[in-house]
Amino acid sequence: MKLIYEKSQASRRASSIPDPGVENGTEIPAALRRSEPPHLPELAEPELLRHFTELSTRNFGIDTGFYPLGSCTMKYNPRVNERLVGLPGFRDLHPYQDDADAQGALELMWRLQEILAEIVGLDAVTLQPAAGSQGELTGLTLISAYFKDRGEYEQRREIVIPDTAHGTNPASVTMAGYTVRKVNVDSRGNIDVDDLREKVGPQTAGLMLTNPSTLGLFEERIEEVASIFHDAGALLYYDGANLNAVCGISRPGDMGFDVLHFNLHKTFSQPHGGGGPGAGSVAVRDILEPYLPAPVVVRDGDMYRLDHDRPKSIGRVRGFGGPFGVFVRAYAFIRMWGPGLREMSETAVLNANYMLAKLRDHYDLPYDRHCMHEFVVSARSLKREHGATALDVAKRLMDYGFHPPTVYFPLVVPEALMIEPTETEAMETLDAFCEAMVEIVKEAEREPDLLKQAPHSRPVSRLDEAGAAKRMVLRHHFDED
Amino acid sequence: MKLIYEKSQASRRASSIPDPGVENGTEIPAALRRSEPPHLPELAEPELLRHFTELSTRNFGIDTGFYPLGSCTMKYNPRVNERLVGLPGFRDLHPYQDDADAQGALELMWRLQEILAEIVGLDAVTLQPAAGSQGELTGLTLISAYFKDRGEYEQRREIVIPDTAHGTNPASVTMAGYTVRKVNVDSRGNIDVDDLREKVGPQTAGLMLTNPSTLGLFEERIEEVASIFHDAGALLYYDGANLNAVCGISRPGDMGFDVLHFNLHKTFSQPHGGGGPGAGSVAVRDILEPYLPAPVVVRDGDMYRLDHDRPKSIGRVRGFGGPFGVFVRAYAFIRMWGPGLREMSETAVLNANYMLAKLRDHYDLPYDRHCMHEFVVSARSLKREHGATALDVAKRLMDYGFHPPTVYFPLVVPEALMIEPTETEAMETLDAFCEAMVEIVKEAEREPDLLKQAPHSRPVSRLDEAGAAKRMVLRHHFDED
Amino acid sequence: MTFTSLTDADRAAMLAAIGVESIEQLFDDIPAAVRLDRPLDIGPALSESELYDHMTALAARNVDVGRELSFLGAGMYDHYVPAVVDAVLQRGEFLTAYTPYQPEMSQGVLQAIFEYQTAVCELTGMDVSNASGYDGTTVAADACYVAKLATGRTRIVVAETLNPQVRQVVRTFAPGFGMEVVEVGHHDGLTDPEELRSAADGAAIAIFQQPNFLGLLEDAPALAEAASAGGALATAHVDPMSLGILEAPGRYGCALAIGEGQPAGNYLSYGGPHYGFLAARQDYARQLPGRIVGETSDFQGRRGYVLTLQTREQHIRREKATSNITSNQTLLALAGLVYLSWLGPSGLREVGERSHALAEHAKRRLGLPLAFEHPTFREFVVRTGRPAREVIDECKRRGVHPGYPIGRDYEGLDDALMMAFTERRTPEEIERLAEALSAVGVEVAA
Amino acid sequence: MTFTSLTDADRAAMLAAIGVESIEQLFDDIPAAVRLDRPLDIGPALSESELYDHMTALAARNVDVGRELSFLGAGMYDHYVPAVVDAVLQRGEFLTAYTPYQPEMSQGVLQAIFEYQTAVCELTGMDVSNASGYDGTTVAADACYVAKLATGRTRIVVAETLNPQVRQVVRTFAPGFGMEVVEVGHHDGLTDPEELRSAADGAAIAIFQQPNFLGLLEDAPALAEAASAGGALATAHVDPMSLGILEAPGRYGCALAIGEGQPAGNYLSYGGPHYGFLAARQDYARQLPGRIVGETSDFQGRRGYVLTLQTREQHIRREKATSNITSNQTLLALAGLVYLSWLGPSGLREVGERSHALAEHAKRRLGLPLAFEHPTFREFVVRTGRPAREVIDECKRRGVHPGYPIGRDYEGLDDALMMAFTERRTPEEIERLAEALSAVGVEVAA
Ligand SMILES: Cc1ncc(COP(=O)(O)O)c(C=O)c1O
Ligand SMILES: Cc1ncc(COP(=O)(O)O)c(C=O)c1O
Repeated sequence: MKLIYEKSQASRRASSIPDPGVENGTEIPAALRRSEPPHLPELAEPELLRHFTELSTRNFGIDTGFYPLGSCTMKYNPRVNERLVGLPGFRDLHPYQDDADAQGALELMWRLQEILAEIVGLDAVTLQPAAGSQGELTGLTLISAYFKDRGEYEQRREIVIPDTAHGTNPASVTMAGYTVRKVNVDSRGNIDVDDLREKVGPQTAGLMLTNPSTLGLFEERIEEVASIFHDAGALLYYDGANLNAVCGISRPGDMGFDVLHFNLHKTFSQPHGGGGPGAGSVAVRDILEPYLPAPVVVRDGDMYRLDHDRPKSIGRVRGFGGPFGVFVRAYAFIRMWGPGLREMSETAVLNANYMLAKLRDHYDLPYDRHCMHEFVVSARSLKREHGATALDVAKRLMDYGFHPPTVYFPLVVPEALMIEPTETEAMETLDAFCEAMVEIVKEAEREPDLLKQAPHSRPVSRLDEAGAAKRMVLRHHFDED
Repeated sequence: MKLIYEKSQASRRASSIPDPGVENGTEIPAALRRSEPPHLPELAEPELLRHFTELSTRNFGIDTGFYPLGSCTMKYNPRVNERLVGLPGFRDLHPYQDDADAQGALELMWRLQEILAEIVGLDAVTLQPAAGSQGELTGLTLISAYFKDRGEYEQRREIVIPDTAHGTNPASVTMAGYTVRKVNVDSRGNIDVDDLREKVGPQTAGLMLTNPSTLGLFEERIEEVASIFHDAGALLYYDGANLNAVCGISRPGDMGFDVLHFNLHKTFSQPHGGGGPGAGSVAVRDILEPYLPAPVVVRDGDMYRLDHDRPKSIGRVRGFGGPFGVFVRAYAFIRMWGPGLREMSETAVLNANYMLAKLRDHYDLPYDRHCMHEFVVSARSLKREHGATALDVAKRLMDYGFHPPTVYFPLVVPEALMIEPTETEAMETLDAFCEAMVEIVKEAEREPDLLKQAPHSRPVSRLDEAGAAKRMVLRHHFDED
Repeated sequence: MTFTSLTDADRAAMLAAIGVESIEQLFDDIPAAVRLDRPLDIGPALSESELYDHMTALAARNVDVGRELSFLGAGMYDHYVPAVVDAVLQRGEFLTAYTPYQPEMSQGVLQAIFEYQTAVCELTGMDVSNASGYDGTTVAADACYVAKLATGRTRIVVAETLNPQVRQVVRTFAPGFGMEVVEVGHHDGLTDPEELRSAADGAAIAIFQQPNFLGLLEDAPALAEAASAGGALATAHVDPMSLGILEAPGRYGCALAIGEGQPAGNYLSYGGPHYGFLAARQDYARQLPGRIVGETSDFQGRRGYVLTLQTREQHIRREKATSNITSNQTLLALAGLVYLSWLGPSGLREVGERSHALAEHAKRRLGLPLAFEHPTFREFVVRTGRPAREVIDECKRRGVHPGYPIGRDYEGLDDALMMAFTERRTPEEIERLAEALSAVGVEVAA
Repeated sequence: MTFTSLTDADRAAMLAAIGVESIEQLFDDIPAAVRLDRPLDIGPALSESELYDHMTALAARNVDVGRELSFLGAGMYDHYVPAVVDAVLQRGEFLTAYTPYQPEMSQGVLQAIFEYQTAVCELTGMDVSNASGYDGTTVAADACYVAKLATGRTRIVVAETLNPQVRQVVRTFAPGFGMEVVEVGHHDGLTDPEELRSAADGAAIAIFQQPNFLGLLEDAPALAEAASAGGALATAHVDPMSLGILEAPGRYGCALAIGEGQPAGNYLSYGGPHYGFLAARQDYARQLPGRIVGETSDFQGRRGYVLTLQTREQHIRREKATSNITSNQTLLALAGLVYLSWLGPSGLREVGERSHALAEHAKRRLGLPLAFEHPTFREFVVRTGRPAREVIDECKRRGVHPGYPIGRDYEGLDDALMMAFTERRTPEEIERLAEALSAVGVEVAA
């Protein structure tokens, strides 16, 4: 398919701009003026819309079908949320509007803060961070502020992270100026507590943990883990990416975590838009509250306001109060479920266990336990016996009309396929997916090339990723004209 | 693909309905209560949206590609119109709202009436009719009222219609209680004026004419035609389906027509929605104004109101003031063009003539003239020489990614292909379509089965229309349960 | 703001290909005398943002149901339209397609219409439905034409309790159809089956409404029996939102069922566009106007859908056609299908039950004299003791539109208001209604 | 309102297949002490229509730019977002997809990002752009990290005329990066190239803004030269809407160009979500954070697009990663692409010119003393002679928000207002502004 630039033709355009009918001489010094216009697309609106419509048909979303991308919680995106976010009172509100004239927005944010705190059992929330990984960086920066305040910052330079952690955890640790201390996972997929004891000490600032872990397993000795850190004077950070497993069932604050980020876009259903937006709101125990980024939304009687006066604040982590549109959707989503959020998590967990039951005899199962909202199987035997990798399985699933699961993550499981159905999928869909997975095993035996050459039904066949990194063609180049 | 009913499962649902928390005993007599619930679909919202998303991918719209369906004016539908029609002040306005609290809607309708009258050079407009064919019925009913008032109704029982007329014209004539009198078309595609003179007389109530005609040709002797009718005391009805050719260029009122319908959904760009909605607003010369359907929108000083007090009115033809949402879009469309509407028509005509020039040597050309906004070619030679019909050409065009033109209409041209590009298509698109048309001729010579078996690239191959009429399966039947 | 692609270079190339010098020349066939020699006087062209500002200013001068507490109904109801309806309708493949003449290009919309036809048949208990009529008024005229074809008779009988607009449309077109209209008056708000029986004897069709325009439940089975006794086509004009709790017309002997689709999935939109539905017993399938979709198969035997029974239609039969609908209301009917699928059978029942319960609650709460003491569905007429027009004007100043001044359509009801209740209303809002009425001197219960 | 499909029958069948009795059992791994033994206290579940009513009530308590005449800017601008942007974004295939890890499933979004990267490069005159950053503040922190990697140095220099929020975010993260921040003050609203030169000598990066936060045009080429003279990465924070008329940073020697995407195709949305853009000279491609899309080919040699340079990223390199972005702002960047495509080069230029012309018109019309006598783009600071807070409050009572109280961020400007003008404003509105100011005692020209 052609690039939009390849469809352009000089002096076509879609836009028309109002003519204010005022004097239009420019006051801009010649030296600062643009010397050559940018090559932006030039098309009339009909061709513009056709281009993007056609592009969309080459993309697969939740609306297209099952999208069991592990760790990403690809649940249905309620369409009412799009309606709400488009209300002019939200959509067209300037972020510098006076608080008195933004009471609806502030109340919504305040309520969301309260609700989020209740869901995780912590004391205070900042909505500012833009995504999970920024939430991590924010959380770690809060930990730094806390230890700085206590004079322990120079001493506590390590953050403990299990092998199973998502890549953003260690990356955030580095960017926050800490050192990663790895801890092993035991044979049940839990943190190896013996190993842990050796690694925690006065040098430890904290733990970063996803619970349930990226293996989809609940950390069975979480209370013990928590006390090891707390006893050492360190803090616990909870990576909330897997919160969809435990809403209304178990709260990180009650597990002993001191700070966490939500991925509002996962648990509370944001349209992921091909990569984002998200929101990485951070909740903290009271001891960390003074350090939260400013401003936070506070309530004074019947009025809501942005509180900028936070002397111990770490400062801003993003513009304004955060990605407000994401809050509108998350708040709406939560209000539709109400306390039924528990049922949401139960259903997500039921769906995952059902799939696990159907697949356990056909793929390798690294840890034989009930899973939470997702699970990891391995294509190790398949690779050994038939040369078909997790990637081949993933690509072949496309031909069955499914988006592949997450592959090759977590790293502790070779040839990992990480499957997360979410609560919004019907049993028939899970059945059909599992049947395809089983069928693919048979295909691997019978006709491995079917997998190796897959996909066969997409607009393109398998793409050369290594080649792309070598070629480094990262933008369209225009013929000199 | 499965029907939505085939995806249903008892006790699933998408909706949730507020519980008012009031006493909920029913006051409805048992004898009137529903005995068995209807089989409506039962799905959760995710599956609901997926079903319709998937269905949509099996459909082709203007957004998908070129749609040169002659007589239908399939132009681009500006997306701003969808935004405007969704403004709560329009969308959620109850039609029985007091005039004083519906001033915006009434002003819009009044302005649209004025604009439409100006575009066609007539005196008054009713927006009530729901579509072109209802506009025709309305217009003919107005003619009846006029002649009844003059005591000539019993005498004037015939409406003259050329062979080229759209099917709704004769059908409307019958439903309005008149008899169709056919008039021939001459070798240039005009009405045969000699034939006409013989057919017009004291029994004649009027003429129904599309100009440009369905052949895409302007009636060259329109002034003469008009005087023949007016001299006989009869009226002229203009079928406005082809107005896209002449906006700002030539006005039906100036041509001598007394009454006409617009197809607002064609000329002024409504999303056709797989069949509708439309609007068949009717404009009249002053002599017919007293008979217009009530209510009409009138302006009193600064206020607008619905005038119900029209003693000579033929009555209502549809509920309320007409399809208001269509007016919003039509008004918006016209305001964006402004007097540039002339350029709109010029471009439509240029596009059509360009295609005609590219195709004239490859298909039979029944009338060798410049066309207006559309033109008709014939596959007669193709059929004779290679057995490939207009229908085969149409189906084969699908494989090239185009919606076929209108086929087998007008009836006066055998194996007709009626092509209307509209003003919103780019030259490259016209080129690609014409190349496909030419290529198909070659395919017909080389490998006629390619055409006969077409389409090859759609979700279904050629469908058995005759079989459908025989089988008469017009709804899904549920297994008794 | 325009939507064309042609550049000057394109235009020049195209004119050259055509072999003319200027666009003007393409219009040579138009006689000089009928050419317009000045620009259209329709205001200057607007850019999109100017248009948006202009239109929002117009919209702001309308008081929509979000800006006042409204109990208006009278045929158009403020049921909630879920966002998923818009999501489906805004899919360009549906939105910007036309009538599915070419079925291979249009399986999406064809299957959707087939599903819609099924839903209408299920709601009404009928065998066949068309793909939509224009609205709830025009389908009544359509039904009359069906009856004429089916019975060869010419008399149309309508109950006075049938929506006045529907009756007006029937009256407009009846003469052209060669038919005449007879009206059967109401007694205390209801139609008397025996009066209907005699009026309908020898008639082509008899149309009544359930619930009727006054909000009352007619003895519909008795009316259907009375109507058909003398060979007329018994036709019920029904409210789709009632059909989760009220019996389907097909179950009490109607030949045809018609109605206004707006309450089921369409916005109020100041009266349109909406869809009308028209369903019939199998016997009348070949007389129905409008598009009809049928199942068939392709070369490979795969199931598919096409427009069918086209020998009824104008493009085939021309002056002999029994169907004169080309553009219809498919997009709105699709909204209806999505909405009904969203509701499902239990949702439809709940909307009915809850609207009914709120209406009954309001009757009790207001305690005003009812104009008619009969069971109702979600709308009823009360007497206010003051001219309704004044009550409305004064309540509106308090942000409440208390209902429809039914005296507009029926004698002796000048002090009456017809109030409608949907599932969107709440007990608190009914309290506000009571307060507003009381504030303007209407004697509501304390 | 929930969005699950499971019926009781489904649940039973599934539990049986798993081999447990109850859902409870699936949670056996969770220690009793950390289980929640009560329902969440977060308010009752709402149906869609109740939610809609609740949310519209909240929205109604916000005064959006459609409800008052607003001259607020300060980084977020009320340019018109055309409807076609929404139409594209609401396509479910875009809206509900995630990061295109599986390129064969995601050619649509991948190609769109490639097109977006191209547009950003064209606007900024750079060689490479990422697929989006979170917003205009975080891309500045990203740029600092790039600079650290590229130069091995730790000093960050920011102009005081850089948006205060941007500076705050840089300050928040700099310590974690192991970097320190130095600020270069302004003189009469502008940054002095010579001061910048000395501050930037030996620094990793120097960031200035064009037009600067005060709306003024800096001598950007001089600043870029001064910044890079000592080896720092000269980084311009630019407004995309200015780049139709102002020179591209790549043309005056910047190493990096960053900015806030909101003005180009995103709604104001009370501050987010929006997109930040980050573009660089080719040299820094391998240090850029964020997703980057590159061209490649499939088995058959057909062109296609994939996420590339992934060895920068956290999921590969973990603690050694130079990019720590997973979820980004693709949907908003897509909005930017659609908007910029809608504008085209001439539209972009016109928006710039006309916004500028209106601002100049307003300067003349108001005749108020300018806080800084330098050329501006579409925003300028005037002195009102009264505390800005009071002027704002009183103007707002007249339906006009006259601008941003810049004294919040800069000393000595407590009586100043910063006023922004986009192509949506009109001379009539500027007249209203003048009237409102005059009515509250600000001495505007007559
Ligand atoms: C376990 C885990 N942690 C952290 C993240 C980072 O979140 P985000 O993508 O919102 O930055 C993700 C998702 O990508 C994740 O799956
Ligand atoms: C020439 C002509 N006349 C009349 C009509 C009828 O218009 P409508 O489809 O709006 O009823 C059409 C379109 O179908 C047409 O093409």
